[in-house]
Amino acid sequence: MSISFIIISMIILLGAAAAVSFSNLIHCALSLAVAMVGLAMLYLHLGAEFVGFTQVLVYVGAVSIVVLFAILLTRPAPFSPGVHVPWHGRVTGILVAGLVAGMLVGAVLGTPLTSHVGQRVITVKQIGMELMTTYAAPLEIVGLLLTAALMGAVILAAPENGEKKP
Amino acid sequence: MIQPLHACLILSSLLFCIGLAGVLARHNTILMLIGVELMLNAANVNFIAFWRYGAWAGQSAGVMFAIFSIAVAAAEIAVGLALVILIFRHVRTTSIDRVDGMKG
Amino acid sequence: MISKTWETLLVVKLLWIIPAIPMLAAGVLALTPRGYRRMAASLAIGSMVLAFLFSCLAFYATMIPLPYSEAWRQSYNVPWFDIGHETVRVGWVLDPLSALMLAMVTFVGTCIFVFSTGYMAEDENFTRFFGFLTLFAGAMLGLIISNSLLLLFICWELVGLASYLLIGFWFHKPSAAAAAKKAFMTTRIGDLGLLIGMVWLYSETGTLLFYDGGFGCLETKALIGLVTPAISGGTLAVTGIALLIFCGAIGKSGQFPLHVWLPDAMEGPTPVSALIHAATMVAAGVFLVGRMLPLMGADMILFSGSSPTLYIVAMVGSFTALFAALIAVAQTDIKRILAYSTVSQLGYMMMAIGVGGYPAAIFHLLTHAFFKALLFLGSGSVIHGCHHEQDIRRMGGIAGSMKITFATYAVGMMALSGVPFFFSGFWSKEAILHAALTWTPSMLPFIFGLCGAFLTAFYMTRMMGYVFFGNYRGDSCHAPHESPATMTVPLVILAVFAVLLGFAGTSFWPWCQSYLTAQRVRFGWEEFLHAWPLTGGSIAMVAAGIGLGWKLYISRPVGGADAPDILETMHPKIYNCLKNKFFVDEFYAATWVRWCGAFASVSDWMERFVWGGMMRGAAFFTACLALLNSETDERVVNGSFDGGCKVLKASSGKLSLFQNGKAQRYLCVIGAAFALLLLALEMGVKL
Amino acid sequence: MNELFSEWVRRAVETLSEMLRNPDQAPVVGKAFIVSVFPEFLQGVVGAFISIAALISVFGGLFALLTLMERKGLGRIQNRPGPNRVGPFGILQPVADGLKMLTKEDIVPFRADAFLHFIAPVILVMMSLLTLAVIPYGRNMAPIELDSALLFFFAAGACTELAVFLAGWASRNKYSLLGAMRAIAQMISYELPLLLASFSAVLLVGSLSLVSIVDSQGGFMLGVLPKWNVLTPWGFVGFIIFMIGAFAESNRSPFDLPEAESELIAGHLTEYSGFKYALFFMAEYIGMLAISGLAVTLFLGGWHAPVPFLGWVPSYCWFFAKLLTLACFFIWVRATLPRLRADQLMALAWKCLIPLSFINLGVTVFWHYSAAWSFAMALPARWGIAFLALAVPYTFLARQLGTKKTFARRTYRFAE
Repeated sequence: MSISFIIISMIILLGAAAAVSFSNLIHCALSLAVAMVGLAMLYLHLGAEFVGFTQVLVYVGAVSIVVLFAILLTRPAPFSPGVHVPWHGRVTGILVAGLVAGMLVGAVLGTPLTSHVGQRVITVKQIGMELMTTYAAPLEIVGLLLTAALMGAVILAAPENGEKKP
Repeated sequence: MIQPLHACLILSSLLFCIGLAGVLARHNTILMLIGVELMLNAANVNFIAFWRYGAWAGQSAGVMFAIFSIAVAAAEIAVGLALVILIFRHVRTTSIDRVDGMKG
Repeated sequence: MISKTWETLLVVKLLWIIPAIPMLAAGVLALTPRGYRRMAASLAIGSMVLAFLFSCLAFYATMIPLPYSEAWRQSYNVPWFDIGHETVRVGWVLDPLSALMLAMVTFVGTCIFVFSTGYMAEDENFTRFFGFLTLFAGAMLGLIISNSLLLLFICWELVGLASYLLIGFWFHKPSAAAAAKKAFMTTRIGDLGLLIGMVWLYSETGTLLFYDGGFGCLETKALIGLVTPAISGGTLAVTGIALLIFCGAIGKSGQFPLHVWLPDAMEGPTPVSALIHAATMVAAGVFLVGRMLPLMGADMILFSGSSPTLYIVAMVGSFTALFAALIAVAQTDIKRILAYSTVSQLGYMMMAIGVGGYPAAIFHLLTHAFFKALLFLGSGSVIHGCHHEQDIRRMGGIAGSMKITFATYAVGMMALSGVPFFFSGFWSKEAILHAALTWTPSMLPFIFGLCGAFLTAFYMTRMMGYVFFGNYRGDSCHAPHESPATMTVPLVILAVFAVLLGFAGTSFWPWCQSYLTAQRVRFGWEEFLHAWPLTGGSIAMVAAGIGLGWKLYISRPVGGADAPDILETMHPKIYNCLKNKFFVDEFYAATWVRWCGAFASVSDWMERFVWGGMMRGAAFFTACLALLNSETDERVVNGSFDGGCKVLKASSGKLSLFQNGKAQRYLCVIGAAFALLLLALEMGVKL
Repeated sequence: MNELFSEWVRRAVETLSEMLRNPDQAPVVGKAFIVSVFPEFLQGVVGAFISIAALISVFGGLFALLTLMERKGLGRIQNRPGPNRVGPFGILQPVADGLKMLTKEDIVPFRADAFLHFIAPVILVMMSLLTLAVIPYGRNMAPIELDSALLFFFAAGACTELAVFLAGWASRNKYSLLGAMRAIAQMISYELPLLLASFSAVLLVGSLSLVSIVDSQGGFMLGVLPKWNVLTPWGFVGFIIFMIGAFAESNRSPFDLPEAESELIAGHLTEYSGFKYALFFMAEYIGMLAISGLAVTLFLGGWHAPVPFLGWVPSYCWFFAKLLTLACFFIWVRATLPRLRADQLMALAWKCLIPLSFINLGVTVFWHYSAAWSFAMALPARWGIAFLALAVPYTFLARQLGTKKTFARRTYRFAE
């Protein structure tokens, strides 16, 4: 475990924690972007260059932008009464999450695993070959899924006929 | 000294639980989706970690899974946010508490 | 010679193109926006013309080896998919039957398509209409060429689907929607028989291919195999299969007792009626029986020369022929008369197949296709000209204002009635009657057929009298007008063929019949002269029919729109019975539908009282026990138990909070459960 | 000590003479020498810093030069002298501009999100500079040689969208937000044709590495014609699509809707002043230069010389010459074309460029497979087929773009 790993982990965890705890939704989305950049750095650190850049391209370039758009589109009307959030729900949620975290970490630490040392690299060419041979079917399915999701999202979010724009 | 694989797994566990906490404790649907994204990414970290440190040399399954997982996550967030917008149009709020039509 | 055989083979291999063209057009049209009307029409017609050209090529290819070669029937099979160790194969076959049908369907189809562009010009769903039409035509073409009962069945169902869509094309009319449903359901009853027959056939022979180089289910080997266990084991598999398949034909071709959907199908646009009744759907039933003829007649071996299957076919056909002709006499809707006439003519064809006149049946199918398409399109033109009026009592005297329609309609009417020598209907009907006369088991078909011929001539004359003669009885503000050229040109073409086609199968030069049975055609007057007494008799019947009709409806013009029919004044009871179609619909309503309803109410009653009563009894019993229990509790266990109950109630109230419709709470529980599970696992591992 | 020093001097002199003998590799040799001075564990960091310093100084200079060129060029095209007061012919104008920017008051609007307001231009400049890191500027002169360099370029480019959003949102100004939204919509839309156009080059080379893409364009056809991608049918079309995408991506005219002064004041830049504004300005120009650099790399042969007999000119000179030519092209277009309407902008991307770039990908595949053709008229046949495959869809796509859409007459209401 190197210093760079610790720094990257800190970025990821702090970003993620910020993403779920800020009260301002825009700040949450931006923190999510920070966490995603951290994750991309982690992937680079682990040698998965392609995944790292894809992570940035997809999450920072697309997902967080979409989230930001959604936040702006669903801003409650000014002067609307804020939703009263019961504190015990929040505490229960955090407690449960903490419990799961404890169990998971315990499980990880309790499992003997040997780490493969030494460099492992995967080139873009390898990935391309794999995608076109072994993983051709999943690739097609993912393509189909993305198309379907695109159309579904457009149909869902498009204002219905005659409806006033929100 | 902790093993690098263990470190990665712990990181992903913590990330997963932060996401889970977000989903459980926050009442905004968009924030819940953000939490779900974090949980998905925790899974991705595991894929990459096992690819990098696992004992199965010469296999690219981890990376491939991560790539597919990213694609699926993108689809998921698009549809999820479209649903959020749709719900917002109906109930004029993004709070999950108002969306309880499945009450028993 | 070798090269010519090779040519034929290539044509066979590429035969699938013919149905594929309209199917492709249908696919494109399904995606075409509403506005592209011109493109839709030209695409549909273009695809049909193309299919017609290819069909002509196929037709030519079947002529080459005739009549002395072995190659008169070519089939080409391809494996489709595997189930277990079985390979399901489909294929297509080119023989005189399919070639003739292909040419007929594509040609008549083209005429109808052209006519539709005029008839449907104002409809807003023009493109959709042509999409359905091409689908219909494509499915029918596929049905014709298929060399596998499975493929045939698929196309059969596609035809059914397309007819459903087309009959219900004006679905906003409740009657059209109901008619579509009725057609679909009624034919489905027959199709069920076909499906069962198909499965049975497969289990008996292990193949659904018709012709497969000696191994198909219609070839000698399979047929002998089918018949042999029947001889030894006494099973009647072959008769059963044949009759089940005939069920499908009954449904599709509107034979008694499943004829009820056909007249109702007149709710669709008129070109659809023409397509259904002339070229495609109803012909499919006759075609199926014709195609399966070897199987139909296979039980002949068992019954020393007379096949019970064919006997039933003949009887059903002849009865339908007479029955429908009788009903047609008393109808007042122009399209319904034609519909019953179609049912009657299909009965003739079935009868012909049954009595062993298979070539005559197919010849009649062809001629009928032309003149019935002509009549339907003519009636469409009349309806169009009379501003969508279908009641013949509100027409009349439009011969002057719609000259082309009148002339072509008269040709069609004479062809249908069987006016001698110059009209195709005469020759085909003559051939059928001749076959019926020579049939030994029974004279009933012949007698029925002769009566049918008389009635046909009569009701057609009646219709002509009502529609074209006398005075115009419709709305006087809107004078009838002639239809545009897109509608009249197909009429003229069809009329020409309705006349000419007869000469392809006269008794002195029976080219069509010889072609179908792959024999050399002989020219000679012997046959004609030999059958002269029969010919004379049938001509007399036709003359009598036309004469009676003329006397009743033309020489003395019909009074007014609401005046009772002359037959009605003469024999009100019989007329009424005919007018109500022998009460078949009512009979079905009173029997089948009522029984189904009764069964439903019985089930309902059982549900309510028997099962419900049991449940209530059990509940009551439980309640009694509970009362007893509570009494015991009250007396025996005191307040301490009540306290316990209260705690339970409160806790259950708490528990019910979990089911609060809030996703997060559910997720919380899931998360906690997951954590506990992990904990348990870890403990388990450590233990 | 003395020995060490003399050794150092000797090597410095050697390096210098090597640099003079082979000016093509002079920067590489120089960098290697400087790095070798430092102890082992620092060498990586030092190398990186040298590259960064070189990039920032070169592109900073280019930025200054470009602002001057733009103002002078626009001036000449509009028939006026342009800046001509500071220094001879106004060449010191950028310095004056910089001083002005630095000394201006830095205004943060009341209720603005101060941190995000501050961080937005920083991220923007950072990401723009990051994209420069993977471009090969000369033979052996890519600052980082990545296996997936192109992906890196676009990933870093994608982050600029976020920065633009930040700038718009943090200003608490509706014009800023609207401008930012417009900018993002535009950038996302045009990222697709940009990516697809560059993928045609990637497809043929079979690598995402920019270095190998440049290497594949070395050499000459028939002895004179350089093997640049732009001189193939797919490359030509791809280059045009790429350039259109590049104009939109850098928010330059005719796609400068997000900063349309007449509608949105200055878009997401409205609430920025002083040094932050200068940063935005710099990011825009560097982004423009970076994407031009990518265009040069992908389509114009990178640092390869256009004609064989000029091969002796150092490779980076060629690169920068091409880069400046493209930059001048940017300026020329800005002075020439009017701004698009928002719906035209979207229609152009989604209805014309994206389908066309897909077709272009198909043509690239055809080009790849038809390379094996060996009959006599193979080359003209390939050209003909590719030309038809591109020209026919183009005419249709372009025709349906020419909208017959009529808009209701706009009525302007003035305050009464």
